[in-house]
Amino acid sequence: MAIMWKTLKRWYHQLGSPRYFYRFCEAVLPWLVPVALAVLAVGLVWGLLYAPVERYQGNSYRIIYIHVPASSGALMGYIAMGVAGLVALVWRMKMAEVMLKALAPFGAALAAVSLLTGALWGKPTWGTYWQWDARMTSMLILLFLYLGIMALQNAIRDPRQAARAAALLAVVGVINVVIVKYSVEWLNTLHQGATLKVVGESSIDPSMKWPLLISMAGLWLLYAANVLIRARTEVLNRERRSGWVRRLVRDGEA
Amino acid sequence: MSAPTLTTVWTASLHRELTLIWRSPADIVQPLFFFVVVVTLFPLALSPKPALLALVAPGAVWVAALLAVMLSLDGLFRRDQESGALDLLLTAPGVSVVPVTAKLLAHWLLTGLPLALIAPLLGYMLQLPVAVLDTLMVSVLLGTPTLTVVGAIGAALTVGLNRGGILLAVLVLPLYVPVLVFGAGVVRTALDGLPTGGLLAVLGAILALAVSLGPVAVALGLRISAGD
Amino acid sequence: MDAPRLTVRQLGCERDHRMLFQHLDFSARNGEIWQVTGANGAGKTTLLRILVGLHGFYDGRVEWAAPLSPALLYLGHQPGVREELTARENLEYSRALSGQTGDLDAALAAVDLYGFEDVPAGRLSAGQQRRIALARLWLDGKAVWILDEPFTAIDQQGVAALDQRLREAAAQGVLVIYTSHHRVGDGVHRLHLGQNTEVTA
Amino acid sequence: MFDPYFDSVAAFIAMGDHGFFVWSAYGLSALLIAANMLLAVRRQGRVRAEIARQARRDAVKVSPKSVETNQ
Repeated sequence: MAIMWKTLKRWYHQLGSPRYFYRFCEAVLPWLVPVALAVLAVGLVWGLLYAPVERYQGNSYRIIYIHVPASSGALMGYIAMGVAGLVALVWRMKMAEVMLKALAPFGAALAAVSLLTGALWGKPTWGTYWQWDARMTSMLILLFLYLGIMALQNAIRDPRQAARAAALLAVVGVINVVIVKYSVEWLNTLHQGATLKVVGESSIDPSMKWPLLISMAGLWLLYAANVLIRARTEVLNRERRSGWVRRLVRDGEA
Repeated sequence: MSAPTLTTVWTASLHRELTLIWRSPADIVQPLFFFVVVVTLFPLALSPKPALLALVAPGAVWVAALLAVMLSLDGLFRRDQESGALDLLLTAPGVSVVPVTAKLLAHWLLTGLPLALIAPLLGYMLQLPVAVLDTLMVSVLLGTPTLTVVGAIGAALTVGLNRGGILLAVLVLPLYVPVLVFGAGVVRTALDGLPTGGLLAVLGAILALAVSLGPVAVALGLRISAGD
Repeated sequence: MDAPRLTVRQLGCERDHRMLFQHLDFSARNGEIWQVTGANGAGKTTLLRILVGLHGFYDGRVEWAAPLSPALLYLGHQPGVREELTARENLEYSRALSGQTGDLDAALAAVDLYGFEDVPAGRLSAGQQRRIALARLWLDGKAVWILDEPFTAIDQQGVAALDQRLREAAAQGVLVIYTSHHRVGDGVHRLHLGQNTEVTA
Repeated sequence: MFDPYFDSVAAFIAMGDHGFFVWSAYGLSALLIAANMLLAVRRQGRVRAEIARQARRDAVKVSPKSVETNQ
């Protein structure tokens, strides 16, 4: 236990240092991107080609293998932003600010993917591309929240001030996401009959579950890679005056 | 070395904020006017048929109230920031939450509260049955403080930026979703003749959450905007 | 010699990828007057904002020997005066907020605003508006004065009165740090921000 | 389980009747995700080039490093 705690603490401090973080990215990224793509490919090929068909929805259910990973990724990304925001506000940790900024664009893209695939799945299933059901509505609000954070970051010139402003908004946003979810669920129980329930993820057949889990892991790994690429860029941008970045540039590595 | 007592700061701040708003009556009248005009647009755009109007009335009144509050917040901290009074507030001894809360309360008293008071009149004009007008007023009364506090977080974060207005809307409107859903939902529930107590309690709970945590977030947002 | 009230070590500040100043070292004691000079854009205002805790993005250390906020009288680049309020109301609010004590009317009279107490600040001139903010210097209870361009827009008579007030306060043990090209007396410490940052005792 | 579900490539493409929905869902997703990855990489290149340019500029002009402190 004690050793584990110590290791964790060392990691925290080392990754908190921009220079160490940069080296960490350099070491991890060359294999993280291919691994993420390979895992994603295995999951998708399995799901699209090998998994059996769903009894009621036919083959259109195969959209699940990108829709569910994207939805969960978008949600987890936002929650991660809230956590990073809290760390940035309370401990003024620079790397938390960097992570917060790096998490936003891909999360927003995943929210958009979730909405698009949800709509394309909805047409054959519900007979309409768009319906104000609880999940789709929540995802739309989540996309708005992502866009709000990115807009705020772009509007403030000083990168650290921008990051701290976004941090506060992200923390408020996470609290809001929880309430939004309950409010739109309530909205649906009241005034529309229960909408056609899409495959419940928990009661899914193992032959469909495994490819789903694998493609989810793949997409999340890809998210991680994207965040590391963006964070690495942001570290360079912020630390451009420091000696190690200058040496890096001079030696032609960067 | 002197630190003021909380009561001194609270009283002086509240007095100052009320005086400030009172001296620029446009800040009180314009949100109200906006509220009335937007609600008037609905019968003109949809149709003056009473049955249809009564159906959309809860949503129309609520959306209009929400926009009125949001627009009124854009200038909440601007003049204090430009005049340097905000720096005074942030460097003062003691917690800046106290004067910030006074500011929010004063703003709500002179903009949110009047909106709630004329909401029944507008509901009546949109053909809402008289029996649900009290529910409409209570829902707006419980909802507008939350809108003020949450919107003020956005106003605090955008105070130094010259393109405040539209950015504020982009930041704040998604955060307004729960209040809108439950606020308009209460009125529709009342229209259906169902009990509204539980939903009003939910609105109250959201209000309690916003009022207890919101001012801290607003004060923090102001510090961040100042450059800390 | 008593311990310094303010110690600044290796202070540096960067804005838009440009160093405003760096490697700034000095320490200031009670009863001293510090004049901060430098060209426009040299970072004078930013330095004062760092000292009072409004600007948090800097390198190095800023240490106050005693808690700053109860002792601080800060006058920012903008006077902090709302035009809708009268001179008296403005001063009353800042007195309550900062926890100062003292007679409002006497303070207003000291900055030559006697007879203007109940006029909305918006109807006063820029110099008079600045005087409303300066009136806080004639209230009591603050041991650290940090003033951003206090002499701006003040007429000759006012400059003399302010000059005397700063020296009086320093004699009573107040630490005064201000930005201006106006020099108060001979015993003033000088901090010059620019290509060559210079500290002269 | 490890036999392909579809009998032929044509059946795979057709996805029952739902080929349009399935393949446009995957196509759009791939587009969005790939574009985002690319933007991230390109931004990195831009920042690096900018820093390198700045370094060249700084190398040309003499950097004002001298700081005099006479206390």
